[in-house]
Amino acid sequence: MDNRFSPDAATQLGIYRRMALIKANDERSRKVIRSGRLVMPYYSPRGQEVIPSCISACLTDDDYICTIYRGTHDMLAKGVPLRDLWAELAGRVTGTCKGKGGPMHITHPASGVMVTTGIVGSSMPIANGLAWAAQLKGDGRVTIANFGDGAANIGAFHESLNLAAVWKLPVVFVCQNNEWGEHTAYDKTSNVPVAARGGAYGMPGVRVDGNDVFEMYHAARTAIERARAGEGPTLIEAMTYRFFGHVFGDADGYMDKDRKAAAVAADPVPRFRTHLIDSGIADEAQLAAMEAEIEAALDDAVDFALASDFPEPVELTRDVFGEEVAA
Amino acid sequence: MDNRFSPDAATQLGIYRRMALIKANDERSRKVIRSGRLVMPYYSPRGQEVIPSCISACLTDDDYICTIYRGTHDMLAKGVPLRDLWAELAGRVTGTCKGKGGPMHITHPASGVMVTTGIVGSSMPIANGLAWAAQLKGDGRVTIANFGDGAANIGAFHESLNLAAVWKLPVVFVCQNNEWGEHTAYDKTSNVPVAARGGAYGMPGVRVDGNDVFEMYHAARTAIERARAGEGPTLIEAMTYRFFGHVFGDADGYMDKDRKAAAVAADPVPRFRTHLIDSGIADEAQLAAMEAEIEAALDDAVDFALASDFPEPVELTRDVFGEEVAA
Amino acid sequence: MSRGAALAEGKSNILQSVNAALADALAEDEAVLVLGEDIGDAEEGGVVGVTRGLSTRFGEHRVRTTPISEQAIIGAAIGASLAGFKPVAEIMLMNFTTVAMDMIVNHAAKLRFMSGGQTNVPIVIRTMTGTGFGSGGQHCDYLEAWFAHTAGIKVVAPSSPADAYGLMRSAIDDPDPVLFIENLPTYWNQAEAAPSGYRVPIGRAKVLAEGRDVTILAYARMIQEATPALAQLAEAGISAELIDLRTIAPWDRETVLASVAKTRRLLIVHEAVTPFGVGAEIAATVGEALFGQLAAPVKRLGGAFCPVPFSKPLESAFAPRTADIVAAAQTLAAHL
Amino acid sequence: MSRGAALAEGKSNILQSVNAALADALAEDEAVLVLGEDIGDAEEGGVVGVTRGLSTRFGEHRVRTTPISEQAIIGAAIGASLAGFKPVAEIMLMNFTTVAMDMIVNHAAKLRFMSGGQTNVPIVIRTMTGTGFGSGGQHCDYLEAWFAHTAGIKVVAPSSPADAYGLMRSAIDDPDPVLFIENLPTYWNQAEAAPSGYRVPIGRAKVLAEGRDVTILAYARMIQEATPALAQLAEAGISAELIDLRTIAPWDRETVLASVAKTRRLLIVHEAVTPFGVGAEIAATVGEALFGQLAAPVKRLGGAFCPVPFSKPLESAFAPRTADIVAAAQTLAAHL
Ligand SMILES: Cc1ncc(C[n+]2csc(CCOP(=O)(O)OP(=O)(O)O)c2C)c(N)n1
Ligand SMILES: Cc1ncc(C[n+]2csc(CCOP(=O)(O)OP(=O)(O)O)c2C)c(N)n1
Ligand SMILES: [Mg+2]
Ligand SMILES: [Mg+2]
Repeated sequence: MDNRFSPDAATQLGIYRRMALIKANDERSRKVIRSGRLVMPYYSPRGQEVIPSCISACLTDDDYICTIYRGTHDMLAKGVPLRDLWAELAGRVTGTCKGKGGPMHITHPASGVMVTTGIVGSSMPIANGLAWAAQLKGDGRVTIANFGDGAANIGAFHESLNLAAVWKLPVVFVCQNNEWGEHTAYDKTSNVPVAARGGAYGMPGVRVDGNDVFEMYHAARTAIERARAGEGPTLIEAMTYRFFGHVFGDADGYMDKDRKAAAVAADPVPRFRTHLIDSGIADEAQLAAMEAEIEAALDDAVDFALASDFPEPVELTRDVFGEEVAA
Repeated sequence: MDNRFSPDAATQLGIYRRMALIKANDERSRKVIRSGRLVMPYYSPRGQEVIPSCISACLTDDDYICTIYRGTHDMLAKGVPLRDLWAELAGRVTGTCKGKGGPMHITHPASGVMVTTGIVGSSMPIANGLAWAAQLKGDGRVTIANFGDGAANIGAFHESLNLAAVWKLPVVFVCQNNEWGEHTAYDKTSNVPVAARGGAYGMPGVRVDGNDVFEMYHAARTAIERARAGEGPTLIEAMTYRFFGHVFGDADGYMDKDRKAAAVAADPVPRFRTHLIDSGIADEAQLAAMEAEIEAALDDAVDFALASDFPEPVELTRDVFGEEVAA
Repeated sequence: MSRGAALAEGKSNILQSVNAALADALAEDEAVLVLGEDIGDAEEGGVVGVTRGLSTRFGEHRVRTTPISEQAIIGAAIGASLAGFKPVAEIMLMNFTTVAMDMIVNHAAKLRFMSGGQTNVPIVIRTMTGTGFGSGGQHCDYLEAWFAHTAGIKVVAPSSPADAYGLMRSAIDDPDPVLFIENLPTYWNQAEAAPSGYRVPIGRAKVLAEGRDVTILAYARMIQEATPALAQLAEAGISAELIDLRTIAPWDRETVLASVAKTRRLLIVHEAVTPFGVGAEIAATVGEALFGQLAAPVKRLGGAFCPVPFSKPLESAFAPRTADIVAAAQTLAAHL
Repeated sequence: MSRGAALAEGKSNILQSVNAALADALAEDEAVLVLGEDIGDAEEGGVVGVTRGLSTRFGEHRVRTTPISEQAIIGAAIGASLAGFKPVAEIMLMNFTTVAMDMIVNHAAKLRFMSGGQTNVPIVIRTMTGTGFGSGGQHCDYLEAWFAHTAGIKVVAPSSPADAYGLMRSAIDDPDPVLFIENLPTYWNQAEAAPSGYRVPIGRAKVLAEGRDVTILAYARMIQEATPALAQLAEAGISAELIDLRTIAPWDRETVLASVAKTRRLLIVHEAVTPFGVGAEIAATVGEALFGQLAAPVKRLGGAFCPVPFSKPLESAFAPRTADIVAAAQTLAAHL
């Protein structure tokens, strides 16, 4: 515990800002969908706020992330602007991807969000390539590959971790273990912790409480500094819990009620908020102002998105190739 | 070392018979190809004789194996008849597969050889299915999945070992680590021993000297009895060495000369032969007779194969589906 | 209408029909198995409930939830089938066949031939797909042409509850691998239910409506788009014949050629992108078989040649709609 | 003839031409990378030596041998391309694309579109295939139709050393993923070499021989089978035009339609199995575009509809041969 990285006050505030934004964005998303103003498949990251908030606190804007359909938390933490994000969720031409990608396929290179995939496991092979590029250029960039616990059982995980270890790539594999893969419990699909698999590649594998800011920050920073120093990849298994069903509308009857209630009771966002106040890093008014600012930004983003135009049908023939090609 | 399984004299003779057959078959194969009497892609298993010879000594005829293009040793050890095998290598209608499969795709259910694949890693997922069938039927059959060290880095390996562990399937994963995957050295493609990966699935992973009959027999029997008892899968990494290039005709210039010379000098076949004589299990005359019998059987098999007919062109339309279907 | 009420009236939807076919097959034949992600009742019987009730009724060993490991899923199905079982494996969405193509194409489809007929692979691969739910570029592709281009595997795509039941039973009976494609957005459409034990032969198309002037050949959800076109065309004085292909490989040349020989005009409609799609094979075959007998060139309508877009107006414009079908059929009919 | 002597005479083979194209591209542009199994010089520069010399000359970081992990190979290429590199990834044999289909189809081909044009994937995927060396059911398939059916990826298949060089250079230049298919059995055929820096535009077919009576459209090894057919047909009084398609997607409608408009007869030849193959798309397009103008139905010759058999006589009978091409062209020419 001696060489433990600990976030200073400003960093803690930055982490909380991200967490509050993710939580508010999630609540807003569910509200807007319920209102019928916007239709989209929505995979809530509620309960997983700490993980990307700590990771992004250790990254620069130039660093890359690859994430998955359950990825708005990763995107927001990395800095994807709310207006661009919401316009994409709404399928508008002002969205990050002109509305063509949608919630499962957000790309925003300006903030380092390079790929969002809907295919389980596929963030990892591509993350390696971004990391290889950084290694070749020697530009010190680090790439984060986000994925779920279920993804740790698919072939792409294995091939990617092995290649990264052998090539000593500056990449961090972040398994957000929320105990569920769709309707299936993690322990029904694997006999071991995901972190235990690091050893199968000669790579550090660490399991941390992904809902604890201090544990998570230390693990993230250790892995990111290791990657940046050219010492190779790390596998982090960040333990967390999915507060809702797999996708919006999923009745989640398969999730144990008590376990879920306990997780929700231990909600990391108010918990960290209390810590900030208790430790004197921020006062109630300051945090309330921050949260109000977030709500205002969300109001603005949703309004912007819904007031934006849909893409024209001609977009079907654009961006298929660099030039337009006859079908 | 207390509960070590040790082959008795008869078993040792059975193992040697298999080894001698594999070695003689390999020498015959290269000779026949060189003579121009038979054209086929040939992946020599020379140097890897001990592994399947010990494994098959622990199996019944009912047990299943899945193997790969480099698999004649596995097939012969399991009991594929020489005539059927050679006729298949020669593409004749009398072959195991009427000549349609060829050296990379031998199937011979009567001796339990269920699948031979040319795709790296693909023996494993199918072996699981055979093992699942045995588990469902409760018939006590064990399935062996053979593969190479290079195959331990492909996705199918990961998915298969995990599924087998979670389902506690009666399967044994046998990685024949001959230090090479085509022209690439194993240690250039992985940072860890293959056996170390067992732990990533909660499965025993053992590395043994696959060229030592006693080590190999113990490991094989332990794993097979464990599987048969319903205790689940084992990963065996059997260390061996490929005496030739990847495929017949490959100049093998990339293989370290000294390492190869040392491996050939430690040839497990004459070594075990000497042991049999030294330990009084067999005498020279007895082994010479066995070897002569093998040579005679090979003469017969090659003659039978080359005297057999090729399949008729109509075979292109047969066995595509159960019934003939218009293209 | 509640499920009970619907069944009482002899109605069912595709989801229920697939479920009933699996249940009946599991009940009749101990060799039948079901496996896939989330399919057990602990997992609510599949992400949309197609397999609901099966693991409770037939046990978790015969109806088995898997890790997210599509190669392992298909491999397990293949292996079990080599040992006498008849597994029905689910690959949740058709785009996820991309992580199991080796098992499907190099192994399931080829083992009978490569073994010289010694082993066969009587498996069914169930998969869902289809645009309409806004799930974007990686969740809705129709990839049936890939498999139809592969010797050794059959491909079916029912559009009605009765066909879904009857084709699933035939697929399970079949001694070879069958890819069974379910359209997600039309799972809940109600229609007449199949009687228990009903079989729809693989390889047989169905004439849904007879007509004189133009043949419309479609399958899967495109049947829903094509059906309303018939009345609109009739109003314009065009008598259209509608055929549901149902089996894509091997497809029913006889029925299709007989129809086009009569109408002399063919419109093929599918949701997959047009170039190198199923329509190409049918157009090429019809063009050759009925050379000189057609009144108009064979016309193909398929998905736009792009990944499936997310944005609603784009997604709606991606696949052929009733209006496109009407317009294309009218153009064909204008050739005298 | 030694390699040196051949080059001095301006000759090369396809293997050498691909090697030269890679070397020239690596030398000219630091962004070009090469990766794949066995490709480094420690591994003898590839299983047949296509990449020989490159890692020694350009370093093991730019020319990098990988583990046997095709998903990781294509993923690494995609990721590096998103960060500005132009990787050329080898998937040793085309059948092994089956273990990387997700990366190729769901990602490489779609990222430009799904990102709304923000990112593109300028990678080349090199792969070898082809019957003739007795390697059986899992090593020789021509699967180009799958990729041609996928929006966002281009597909090329050169048949000559100069085209191999020129198409490889264009593929590397191209801002989108290009699947580059090399025919293994004809690697060593010698012909005129391309000048350094030569480009063959993607999407342009090549008329190899002009003729009046029938158009023969082929690519890859089938050009070797078709070429001798020309003289045999000429002897029978038939003037055949031979076109090398070269690019399969997007294919050159203009050149093909112009030729068939002239000859009024089209024979398409490929090694892939016929049903749902590339020939179907071309036949369908030609049938539509030249409706009523053809003297004969478009004829397709492809591989037998079965896995590739091992046994030599079966393997020889699998893919179209010169005699089949001559016979089919004669049948077409008999239609007046
Ligand atoms: C290859 C593949 N198989 C199946 C799916 C369907 N699917 C989508 S999400 C999911 C569960 C993934 O669980 P996990 O990796 O734990 O991520 P989480 O959703 O919990 O964040 C599954 C099976 C898919 N998208 N891709
Ligand atoms: C998926 C796949 N990728 C690549 C190949 C080409 N290939 C054939 S054998 C081989 C090396 C395999 O090495 P290993 O697994 O160690 O087996 P060995 O040949 O040494 O017995 C490779 C790369 C293949 N057959 N399948
Ligand atoms: Mg999860
Ligand atoms: Mg090896």
